[in-house]
Amino acid sequence: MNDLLFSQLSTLVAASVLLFGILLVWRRSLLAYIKVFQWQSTMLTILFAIVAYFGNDPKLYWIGVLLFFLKVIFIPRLLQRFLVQIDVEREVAPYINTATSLVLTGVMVLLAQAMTNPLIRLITLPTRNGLPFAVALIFIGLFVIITRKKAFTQVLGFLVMENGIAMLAVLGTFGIPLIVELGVFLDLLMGFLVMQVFVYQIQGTFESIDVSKLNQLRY
Amino acid sequence: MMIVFHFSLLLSPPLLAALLTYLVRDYRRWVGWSNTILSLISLGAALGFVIRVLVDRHIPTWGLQLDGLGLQDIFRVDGLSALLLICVTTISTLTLVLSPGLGKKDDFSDRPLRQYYISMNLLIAALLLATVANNVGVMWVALEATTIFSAFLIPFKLTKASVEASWKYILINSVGIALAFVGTVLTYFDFVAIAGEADNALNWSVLIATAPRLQPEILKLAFVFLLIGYGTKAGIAPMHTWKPDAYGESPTPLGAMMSSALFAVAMYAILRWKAVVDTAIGHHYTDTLLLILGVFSLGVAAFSAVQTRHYKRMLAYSSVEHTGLICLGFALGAPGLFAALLHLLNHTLAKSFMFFVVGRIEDRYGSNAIDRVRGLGKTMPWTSGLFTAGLLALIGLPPFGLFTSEFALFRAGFSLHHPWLMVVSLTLLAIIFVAFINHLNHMLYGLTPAGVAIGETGNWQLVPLFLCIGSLVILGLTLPTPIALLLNQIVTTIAS
Amino acid sequence: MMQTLFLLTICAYSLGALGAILGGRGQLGRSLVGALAAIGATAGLLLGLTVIFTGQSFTAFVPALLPVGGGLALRLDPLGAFFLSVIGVVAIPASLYGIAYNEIYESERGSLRLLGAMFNLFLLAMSLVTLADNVFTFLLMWEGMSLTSYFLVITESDEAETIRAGNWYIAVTHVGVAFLVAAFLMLTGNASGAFSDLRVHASNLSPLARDLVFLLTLLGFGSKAGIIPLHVWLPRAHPAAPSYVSALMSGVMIKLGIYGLLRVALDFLGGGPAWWGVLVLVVGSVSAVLGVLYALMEHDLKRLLAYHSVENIGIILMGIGAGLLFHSYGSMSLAVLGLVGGLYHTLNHASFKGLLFLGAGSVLHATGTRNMEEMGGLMKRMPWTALFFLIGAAAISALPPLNGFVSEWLVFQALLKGLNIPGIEAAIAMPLAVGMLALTSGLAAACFVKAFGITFLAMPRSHEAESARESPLLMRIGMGMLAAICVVLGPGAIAVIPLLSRILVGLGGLAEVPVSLTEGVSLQVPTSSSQIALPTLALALLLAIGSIPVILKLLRVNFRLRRSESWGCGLTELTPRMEYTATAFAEPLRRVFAELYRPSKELTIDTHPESKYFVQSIAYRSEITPWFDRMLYTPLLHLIGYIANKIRRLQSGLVHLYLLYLALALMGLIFASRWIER
Amino acid sequence: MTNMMSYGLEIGQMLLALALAPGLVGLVRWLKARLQNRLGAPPWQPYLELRKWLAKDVVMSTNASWIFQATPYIVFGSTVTVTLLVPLIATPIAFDAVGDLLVVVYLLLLGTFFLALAGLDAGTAFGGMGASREMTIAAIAEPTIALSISGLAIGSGSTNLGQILTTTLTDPAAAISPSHFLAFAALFIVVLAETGRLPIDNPATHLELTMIHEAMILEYSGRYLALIEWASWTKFLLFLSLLANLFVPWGMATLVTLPTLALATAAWIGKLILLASAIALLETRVAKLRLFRVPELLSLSFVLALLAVTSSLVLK
Amino acid sequence: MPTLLQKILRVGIATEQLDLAETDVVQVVRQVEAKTRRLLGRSLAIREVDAGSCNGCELEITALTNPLYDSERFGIHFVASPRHADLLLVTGPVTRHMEVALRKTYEATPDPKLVVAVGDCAKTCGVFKGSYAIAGSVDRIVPVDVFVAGCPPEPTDLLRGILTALDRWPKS
Repeated sequence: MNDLLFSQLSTLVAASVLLFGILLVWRRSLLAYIKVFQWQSTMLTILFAIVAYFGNDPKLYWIGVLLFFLKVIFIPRLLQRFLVQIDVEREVAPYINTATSLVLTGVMVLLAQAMTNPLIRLITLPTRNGLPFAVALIFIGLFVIITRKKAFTQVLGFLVMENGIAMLAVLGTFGIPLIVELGVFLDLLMGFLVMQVFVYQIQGTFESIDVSKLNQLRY
Repeated sequence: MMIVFHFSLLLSPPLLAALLTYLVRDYRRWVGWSNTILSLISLGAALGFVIRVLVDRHIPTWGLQLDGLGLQDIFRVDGLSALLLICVTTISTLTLVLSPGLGKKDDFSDRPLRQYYISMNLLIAALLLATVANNVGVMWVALEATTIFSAFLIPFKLTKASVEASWKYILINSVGIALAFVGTVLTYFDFVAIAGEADNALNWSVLIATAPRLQPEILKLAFVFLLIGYGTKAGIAPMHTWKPDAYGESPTPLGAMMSSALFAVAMYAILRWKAVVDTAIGHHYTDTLLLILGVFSLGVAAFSAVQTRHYKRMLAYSSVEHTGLICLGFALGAPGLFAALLHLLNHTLAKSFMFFVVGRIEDRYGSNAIDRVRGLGKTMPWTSGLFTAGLLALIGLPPFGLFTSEFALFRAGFSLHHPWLMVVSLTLLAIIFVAFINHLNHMLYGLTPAGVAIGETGNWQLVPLFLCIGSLVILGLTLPTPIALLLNQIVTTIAS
Repeated sequence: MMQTLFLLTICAYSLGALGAILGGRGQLGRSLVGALAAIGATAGLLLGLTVIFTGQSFTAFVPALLPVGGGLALRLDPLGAFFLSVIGVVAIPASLYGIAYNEIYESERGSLRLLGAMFNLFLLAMSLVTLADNVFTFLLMWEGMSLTSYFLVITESDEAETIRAGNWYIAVTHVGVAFLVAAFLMLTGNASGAFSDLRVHASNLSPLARDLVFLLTLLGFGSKAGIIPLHVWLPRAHPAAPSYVSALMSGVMIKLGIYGLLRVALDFLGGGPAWWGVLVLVVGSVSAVLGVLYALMEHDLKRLLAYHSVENIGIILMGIGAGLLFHSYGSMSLAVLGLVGGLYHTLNHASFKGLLFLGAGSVLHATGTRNMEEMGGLMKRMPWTALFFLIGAAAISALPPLNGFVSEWLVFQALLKGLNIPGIEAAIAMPLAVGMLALTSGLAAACFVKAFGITFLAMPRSHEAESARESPLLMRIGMGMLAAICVVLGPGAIAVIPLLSRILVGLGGLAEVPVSLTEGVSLQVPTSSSQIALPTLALALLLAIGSIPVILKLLRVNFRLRRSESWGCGLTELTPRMEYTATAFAEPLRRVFAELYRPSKELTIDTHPESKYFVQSIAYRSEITPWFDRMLYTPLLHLIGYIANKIRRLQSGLVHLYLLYLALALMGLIFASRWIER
Repeated sequence: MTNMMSYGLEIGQMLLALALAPGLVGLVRWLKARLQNRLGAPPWQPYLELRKWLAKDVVMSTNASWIFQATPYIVFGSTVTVTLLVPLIATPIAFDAVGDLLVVVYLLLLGTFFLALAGLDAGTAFGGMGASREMTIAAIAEPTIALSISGLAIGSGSTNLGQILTTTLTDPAAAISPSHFLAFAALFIVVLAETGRLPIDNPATHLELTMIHEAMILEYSGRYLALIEWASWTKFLLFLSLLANLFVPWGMATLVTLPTLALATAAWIGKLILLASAIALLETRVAKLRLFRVPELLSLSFVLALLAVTSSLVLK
Repeated sequence: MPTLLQKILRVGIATEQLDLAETDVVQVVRQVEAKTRRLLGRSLAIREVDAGSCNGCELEITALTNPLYDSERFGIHFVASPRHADLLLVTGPVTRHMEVALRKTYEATPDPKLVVAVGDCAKTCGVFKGSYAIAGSVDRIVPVDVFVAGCPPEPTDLLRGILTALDRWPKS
């Protein structure tokens, strides 16, 4: 009974995390991206709490709190400040238009299902049904990085991918060892900051954050 | 207790050096010397580990028995780690010796220089950490950190090109390394599914012990993620695309670090994981994947080398080539592994050497376009000699070490009945060879462009470079017993 | 004794190299470097001769060096000793010659050091190739030889042409090495790589693998030997190198390709099916004929000689091919005949081609040009060089009683005996080979009439030729030594050939009791009554020629002689421009073989702007592009360029694409992993 | 056969060949004159020419070197050596062991080589032209010679002249094989080329542009000219003898007795006269070929020789 | 081939037989023959030099070699190079252009040698006398042994001239 509830809840929340990922593909405004990411991170925090509660793993609460501060409060704030500074609002036309992107997103979800299907049959964890969503989210993050032209959006895509990985970890293993988890967060933070620095530098040197213009180095 | 001291002797000097650089503001020469000396301490500690591994015949391990943190046996130095430690510390010492700051006054201002030293030392620390970490998760964390620190260093001169290169570098590598984390998580997930949750589950020693019971399906998937992830870091084609940009635009010492030490550690990570997967499901699967990527890398490198127009990018393609070769070696059983590790060692030495030489050329000519460098032989006779020697070493000519290791590698390939694969590889190597000789000749001869001074400067820098090429020759003609013992030990533990 | 000689060889060369790096300039430095090389070469020659005469192998093993490849293993058996001796034969004169020749490099800084060092190292590497006794040692020395010779080729690096030549050379060489690595490693398999193990392992290989090894070997060593179409580097590299280096490269280095082929095909693989022999024969025939045909069209003296190396390698291979063919049919004594013919031609070609290159170098030294059309009249200005060159030219044209004739005779005899081999392939291949060999020697004679006649005879065609002076003594000594060898090896064949048949003993199961090709003063073909007695013939010829003036004197014939201008049909003045040029000399043959040469023609006539009937100038250009350049190398380079262009688009500069590759690789491998069994 | 006798025979046949050579050429000239409805010079005219040349001075070009002076001796000496090697009236001879058919061919090539050099030595265009043409034709005639030799060698298993003759003598049936005829035809064409007869070269021409052999020796005079011409006449005799003896050896002495030798000499001279007549007739009939048609003729001879060899291989 | 042979047989020997009629010509010819035999071993090589003639003389000289006269039967023949010649047959007034050529031809001929100047022009320059293009008669250029008069001289005259020249052949 408990396991069933656990399973249902975790799958539901995982699905909502994925949903926000898909929303990211749909939206065009940069500000909306930040909002979407914020909501997604919130859902992820909830997922952590659910797993911590049902899985009897108090360590995950702490991680959840850390996650909340980092991804729901700190990073979005930094991103918003950046948007104010550089005064850009919209993503330029991506390499693949929104409609096709959404279709491809669907395909990726199916792909993730197909890929994780054999794995799910191997294990008995109650959270296993959420695994495809995690993998799909990773793919979507990758997809966003590949198809969006603004450095800013790529950073967001990367963050979404990170969310996917975190979701994979929490669903598949109820959290990896703490020391690793802490290291991952540190790296994430550092990585994000470095990327942010570079986005500023790109803005500074190229007077635009359109990465498709960074194509001088070839061959 | 001794072990802790030893580990801290290894890991703390770069951190200390970074701290010192941060604190000491004006006296740059002092910074240079202190960094060099501290890096020598690391080097000494690394040698100490080699002695421990070889002479004492045990595997130094250290960790904290604290619940929930996963710190059990977190540091572990077996033969493979010892080998990598030697690579990393040697190259880092060389890098710090040849970094700007030592020697003549140059035109770098203090602020970027300080930033440079801090990042460089942190990069070295991360590399050392990745090497000694028993926990594959920590290893991942350290490797991710290397991306971050090195990304700081690429736009040292803040040109458009360097910003572009660093963006590509950090984005591609972050994505790649994230995928490697997916692989790590998948394995852990496998482990947890089989053996239940454990704090030390991500310790390599534990993983490899548990490996026979792990589920092949998941491991197969995990290894793909790991291979792509760490392969991005190592620059296996087609994930190599950041290499030419990053190598081409980064300051010379960083190029040396990235192309040798960083690359070596990335390959080390792949090898660690390969060992785990092989123990679980046999080596055929990983071998096949590595062979595919290896030959693909060789092909991409070969044809890219033909058309390249910048000599630093040329070195990047050379790295892709050697990545491919080492991948092949990893996939060719015990003799292949031996050859690949020897090749890794040789390549580390040769490639970093090459970057320093190229740095001298770039300083003089002010461009890294092959077309702009003419008459090198007359302009800088010694440097051009070293450049020629280094390039010949890189394309696998005797009497340099790479000839030996490539030979051993191909021998392994032929003895394992992969003749066609080997023939294809040999053909691709021949193309690379011809392309490089062409570029080399283009640079060596002709008339020095106007405005380029003639004659050598900074001659003291030649001394370490000659030492470098000298060791390559020694490695070509003989194999010092410690290295032979170390390699044999690694081969017996990893490819048993 | 052998130990001492060996150490002396190594030490002399090493000291020579070291000395060249440290000093090596000035009269004394050059002499020292050259003398050390000569000492090394002499010691090597003596070592080789000792092994040949005693039949005892010399071995040395240093496990500490090259441990990865199984240690530095050296063993000099008679076959290797023969080639070591060949090295000595050319290297001694070349070193002495080089001392004087190198003076022209004094003015350029630095290159003389490199030249001296690389020269000594080149000789060392070549010597060690013949000594190598395991795969790794062999390949190491082989590569060392190629690399050092590459540096020697680009000695005159201030010329773009030289660099291009160097590129061609090292490229082809390296591709050859790739073939060799493949061949040797297939042979090695799981064995240790020691040559003794290879012999054992080779017998366990499947027939297909053996064939493959053989083909790879032929390609690999053939590229060094200069078989067509892998010869492209020869006519480019030889002219570019200093002349005495060309002498060594052409006289000796390419022969090591023959050594390798014999070593692998005969020694390791122990011979093979008949088609191996036929293939070698065909390759040899084609190389011989095409080599000489392209030589005929050359007016660059050294390039002409280089093409002749292709030709002579062809002749050597014809002998060896016939030998392999007989070997496959089990007629061992005839196999010895063919192989000895090839080997003897190897020695002979080393001596006369060495001589000719030294002669060409002497001419180059005196006139500063390699273009024959700017020479002429050197006979009177450089009498010694002319005499030596003439001897070389006569020897390479296979004129009796010089050495070239003897070996060609042997090869002919082998081919003629090959006519008795049953089977339609032999019935077609053998007569053609006979015809091609004959055509080759005829054309070679024509070519050397051109080379000698245009270069040395008649009037000087340029100011440089007019003011040419005889070369320094050391250069003449170098040439004189080789000329003497060319003369001696003719009648002296009866002494050398038994040794040659002895060095083949034990290779590929050739008879334990060596087949004797000589009987008294005559060379005797086994299982046939064909024979020649060169000493008698030489004596008869000498007597016949020498007695004529005596007899004429006895007959009190008119011996008055008056010198007058050449008869030019009453021309006011016979100028050098009226002389027959090299181009004109070769024109009939160019027309005869026009189908092969396919010369491009370009005729431009400038007329006066006022009237088209006033011709102001007529320019005629005709060029010959060898077909292998056109058919093989140009397309190959284009293909590589095409692929490279495609591949380079990968690096488009767009980070999105880069990430897409990453994603695709991930997807690809995930799907591939499904299909990979464990 | 004792040594003394055999060496005597050698010297004898050498002298005989040298003595008869001018006469043979005179005979051809005489026959040709008769066929042109002329009276012509008597067959012994060449002897008279020789005597005159030997009495005259030599004029030598100032451009020429010692090659020019040495060449007549080398050409003559090598031809003399060849006369020792070719069995003319008896077989086997002592020099069978010294040289075979290949030696004969290459010794003659030695002469040609130096003659061509001498042609270039004076620096005139004619000499160069002659040298160029001579070497061209010599080179492309070479394969046919070699193949004809092979054809002969297949039967006897040897290139040794004595051996070939003995084989044919003991097995006459072999001589009537198609390959024998083909080889004969091939060699006949080559002989025309090598000895400078029509249709390849015109020995009587005065027109420099059509010359081959003559163009090379335009510079020679006096005794040098005598030696060169004598050598080339001897070469002509030798080639005819080879044709005669190799394909129709009957009549040759196999024992050295006076009657057999006398008979053999008679037979030999008879065969030579027959061949000379054939050549005279041919030279009357045909016109000289354009120089660049010559290779075509020679390739025809090559094909004939090739067919000879392959057919003998296939039929064997 | 058969037709050719038939024709040869039908024509027979076209050369004038010397013993048919003891004419003046025949006597001369016999003398020539005897003299050449004595002096030159019956072999006389002639090099013809056209030093600017109107080619009338050449026509007659050519006639010497035709089947009718067939000078070859006496051992007289024409050669391609002065190096091979014993006698130079010079025709025409020596033009300026041929002056050097003639002198060189003479130089090129080995000793002993003879020069026979053929035709009136060779002696007097004939109608070309005084022309700006003329260098002078043959004897102004090279030593002449015999002049043969006539415009053009008949073959018999030529033979006679040669005969006279042979009288001057140096005794060895």
